[in-house]
Amino acid sequence: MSGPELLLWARGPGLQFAVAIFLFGLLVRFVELWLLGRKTDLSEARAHPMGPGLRTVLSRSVPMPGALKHAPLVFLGGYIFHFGFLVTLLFYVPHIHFLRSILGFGWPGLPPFLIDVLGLVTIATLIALLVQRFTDPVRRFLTRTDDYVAWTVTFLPLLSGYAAFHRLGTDYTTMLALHILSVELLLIVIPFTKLMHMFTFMLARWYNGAIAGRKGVRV
Amino acid sequence: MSTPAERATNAFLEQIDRPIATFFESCVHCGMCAHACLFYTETGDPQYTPIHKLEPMRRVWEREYTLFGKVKKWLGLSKPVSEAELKAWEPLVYDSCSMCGRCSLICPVGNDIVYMVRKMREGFVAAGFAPDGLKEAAIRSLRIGSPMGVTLQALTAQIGHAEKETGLTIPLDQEGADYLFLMSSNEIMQFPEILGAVAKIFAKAGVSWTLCSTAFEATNSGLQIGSSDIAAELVQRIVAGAEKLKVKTVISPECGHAYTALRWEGPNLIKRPYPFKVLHILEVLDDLRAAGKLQIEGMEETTLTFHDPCQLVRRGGVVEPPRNLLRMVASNFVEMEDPGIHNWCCGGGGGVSSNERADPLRLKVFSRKKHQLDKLGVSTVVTACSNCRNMLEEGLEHNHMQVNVVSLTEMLAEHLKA
Amino acid sequence: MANNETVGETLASRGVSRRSFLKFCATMTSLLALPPGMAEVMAETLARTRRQSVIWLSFQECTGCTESLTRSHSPTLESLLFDAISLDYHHTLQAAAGDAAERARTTAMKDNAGKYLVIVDGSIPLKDGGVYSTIAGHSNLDMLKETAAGAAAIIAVGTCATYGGLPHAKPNPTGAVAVSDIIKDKPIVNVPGCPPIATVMTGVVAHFLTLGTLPELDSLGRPKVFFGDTIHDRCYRRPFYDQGKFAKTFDDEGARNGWCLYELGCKGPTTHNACATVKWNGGVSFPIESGHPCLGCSEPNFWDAGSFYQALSTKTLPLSAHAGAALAIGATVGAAVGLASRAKKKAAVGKHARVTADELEKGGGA
Amino acid sequence: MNGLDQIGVRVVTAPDDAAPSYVPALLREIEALLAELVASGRNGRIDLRSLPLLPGDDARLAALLGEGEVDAALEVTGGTRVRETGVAGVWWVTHANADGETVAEFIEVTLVPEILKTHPQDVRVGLTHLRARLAEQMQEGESDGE
Repeated sequence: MSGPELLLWARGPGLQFAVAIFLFGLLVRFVELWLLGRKTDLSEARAHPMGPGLRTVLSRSVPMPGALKHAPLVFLGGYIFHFGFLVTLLFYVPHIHFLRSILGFGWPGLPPFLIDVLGLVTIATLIALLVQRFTDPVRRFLTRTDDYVAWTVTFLPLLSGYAAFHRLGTDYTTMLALHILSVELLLIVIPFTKLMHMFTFMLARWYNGAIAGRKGVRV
Repeated sequence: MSTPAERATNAFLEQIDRPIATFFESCVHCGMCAHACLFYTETGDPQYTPIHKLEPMRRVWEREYTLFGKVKKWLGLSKPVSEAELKAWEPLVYDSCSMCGRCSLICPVGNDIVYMVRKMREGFVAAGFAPDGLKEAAIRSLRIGSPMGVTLQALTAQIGHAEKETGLTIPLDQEGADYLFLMSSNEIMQFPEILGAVAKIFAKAGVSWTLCSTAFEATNSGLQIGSSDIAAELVQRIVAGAEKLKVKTVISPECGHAYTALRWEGPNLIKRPYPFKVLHILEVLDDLRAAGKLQIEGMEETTLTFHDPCQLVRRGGVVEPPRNLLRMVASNFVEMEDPGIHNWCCGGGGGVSSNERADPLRLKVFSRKKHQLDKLGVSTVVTACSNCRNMLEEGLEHNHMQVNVVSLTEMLAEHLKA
Repeated sequence: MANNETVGETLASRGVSRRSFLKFCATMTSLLALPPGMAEVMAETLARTRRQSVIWLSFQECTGCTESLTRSHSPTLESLLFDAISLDYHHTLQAAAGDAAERARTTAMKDNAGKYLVIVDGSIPLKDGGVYSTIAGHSNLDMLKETAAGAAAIIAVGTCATYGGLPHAKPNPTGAVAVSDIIKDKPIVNVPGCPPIATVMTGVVAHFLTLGTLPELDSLGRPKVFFGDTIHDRCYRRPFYDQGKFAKTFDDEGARNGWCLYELGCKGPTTHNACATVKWNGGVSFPIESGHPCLGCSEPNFWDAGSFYQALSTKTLPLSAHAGAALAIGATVGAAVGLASRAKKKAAVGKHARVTADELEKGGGA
Repeated sequence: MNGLDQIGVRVVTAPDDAAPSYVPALLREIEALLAELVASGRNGRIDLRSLPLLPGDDARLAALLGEGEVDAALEVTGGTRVRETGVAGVWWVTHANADGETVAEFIEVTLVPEILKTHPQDVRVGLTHLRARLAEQMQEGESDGE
């Protein structure tokens, strides 16, 4: 398959397939999770759990005191990576067009050189985090195949995007096609790996904040 | 029910709920929880990473409650939880977790890890994989009424001592009293002065209170070993006593897990709300202070700090009362590093103190507390949990440190205006 | 046919000076990115070569490619090329008609067996035995196969001959295919474009005539010298892309300022062609310079690559039907698993064995 | 419509200070070619079209090289202009098509640009023409004398 054909497939049937698998998996996971149910807490609450729950959804983005000191790379690396990934994903003009064509609305983008710098920083951070998975005792101990799969499918869009941006590797058309395909791979893999955290983290934080909040503890 | 592994799996299946599934689904193996855990920070051993302690239950969740786990099971790609695995994990679940809940605070995706540890112990105890010390404590609680085997006779003897010392009458089984005061067997056996202290304070404040002959033990071995069956039976005894005496409020004493058991788990264990309130003794004292009914004279002038019992602050929400009370009675109160809900555990919570096998590890990880106290250089540490008190004393002695451990209630009683 | 005459002789007899010749070759070195010092050598070689026999086959096409080549502002240097070749068959241009025309082709094939050049424009319909396009009773397929057999090389000009082009677009009613889909045993140069740039076509022929070889080709058989860069790489509006300045509509501030047309669907980034450097109409302009996004006409399947006016990064097919189905199936499967889990949980609660003091005393597995 | 100014189009060209000028490097190359010409008599040629020159670069280069003694205008299928620059031996050759559009532009480092010379082939053609003309004249002369 030539570059243009690959690109066409990636933008058409490939995308249809990936989005379908992604949504299917997402719904399966959410519905199966939701139906597990939860018992009502009969103890007398100090505060309504809703407020603290919502608060924790946001406040958990700030590390607990001392955490930065104990594991700087995990925290800083985590911040930089998530920030870089989201900004390059959401504020690069071609991406906005992609999202607009699906969502029906768009927003202003950032100048490409900023995206370029951020992309490179994000790639470097992701590599640092991988190295840490190999070298740090705790990370190495916890790492399973799932983590490498998740790392790889997250890294590929960044790498191929960067290569396409700079016209590196193979020709641009093929690289763009590979970039879109790598995003499709990411979409397909998300529901079946720890990458689900990108959706469930809000629920997890809410539960944590709500469970503590009804006891009057702000976590 | 047949094999231990099947019993454990069945219990996990009973326990896993939507929050647990959400937590497992959200974990990214970042390992941050290790850095919040005393047992990791003080040993550097990665097996003590909190989320790792939950692996058997996570596997049951994936295998039994998710589509993809089911597919893997069907393809023969996953194995059920084995007896060997339970045996291997038992020390991780019981010896190296004091259920302090610090990990639940650090987790960036918001997993309430200690919530899961509590539920996971249900499976281990169902399978019989629990430390002997905890089993024995639970058996004594069920059969004798107290984990340390304290009987009513022992209590009445202490009542006698306290009455003689204070010259006050200590009410027992007084129907219609406002408050029912509970004690931990640890207090009855090792720190009986607390009873006199409470009597003095309540007498001064004009509080109507009583002890109960059928419900004096506040501690809950069922919670520590992780069995809701046992915990419910123990809570039910207190509820029955409180309902018999028609009290308005039950007071949980200076004990961490007793408060969690009674205040937060109790209604869920007996599956109905209480007809009375539950307060921690510090909350009662702080209310008296606010109402001006706690008159103090003479301040404690030595530099002192407060050790926050995990179950009171992080797991219980009693953060400000001890500080309000301390400021009232001590002129040189300094906060420890990471105070309040971020405190570090004494190392003996969650049943670790009743588990002899865990003693060396517990004393090793005391290095965190030692470090905190060394940094402050105080000669007195105040706390509000008799188990913490025991653990602090043991740890300090082990490290040859000259620091006094004092109960906050007792300290207040000492400075009560005559 | 004066095929024994050299190019030099032909030109001289037509009053074309050798200076013109040298100038043509100098221009070609520049165009083909050959070492500039080669111009004199090329001119000498070309002058001594015999005129190249060329057979031009037009199949399913619109004659736009021929128009592009012949309707340039004359006299041009390109027209010199026609003096340097012997165009033995081109049914649009030749004077002969009917059997005479076809005879010209077969004669040229016989006289120059193994040496003649075949230029093809238009795609070849394969459906229903190729009945959708025939010349003198021969299907395009047969004529191509027959003519190609003795050719030295084939130059496919235009997107139809190179990739199937417009006839190949969905649903491709005639089963149109490219030359390279049929001919596998001859060197083929693809010069795509709808139409291709005249200079590019002449450049390829000049390369063959003067150097006796075909230019270096990319993976799609296109001469790298013209198709090595994308329109975007060489676009004078590229700095606006880099600065993030885009025209959003055809009549907004950005459009008037000549900003990047990416958001208006410009296919420049994925289109390999020389428009931005060689330009059109004697170097006057090219689409982007005139304010219109590149359609990507020199790339395969450009007709089917989504809207011309939708940005390159967007989807080309609707997603909602698939998404809806996926959500519905996902919800059903999720509900099935969830309900099974609930039942399993209920069963587990039912099987619950109470933990008692006696039970603990027995010791279990510890 | 009176003129282009009535069309609401305002063209802004890209800023040209984005990259450094190519001129200094080009001058170095010319210097090397000139040294080669002096040393071995070998000719050199640079295709200006193949270089990523910035707007204004050619003017800068022209200013730096200066104007020389020769400025020849040729009519060769469109105009061709051959100028010697202020640096002797460095020539600026511009080829235009019949419409006056520049189609190729070279810097030639040589004693005489090849295109100025007359090709022997053309000389032969010229000779043939001359003789034909002479023959015509003779014929005319003879007929006049009769």
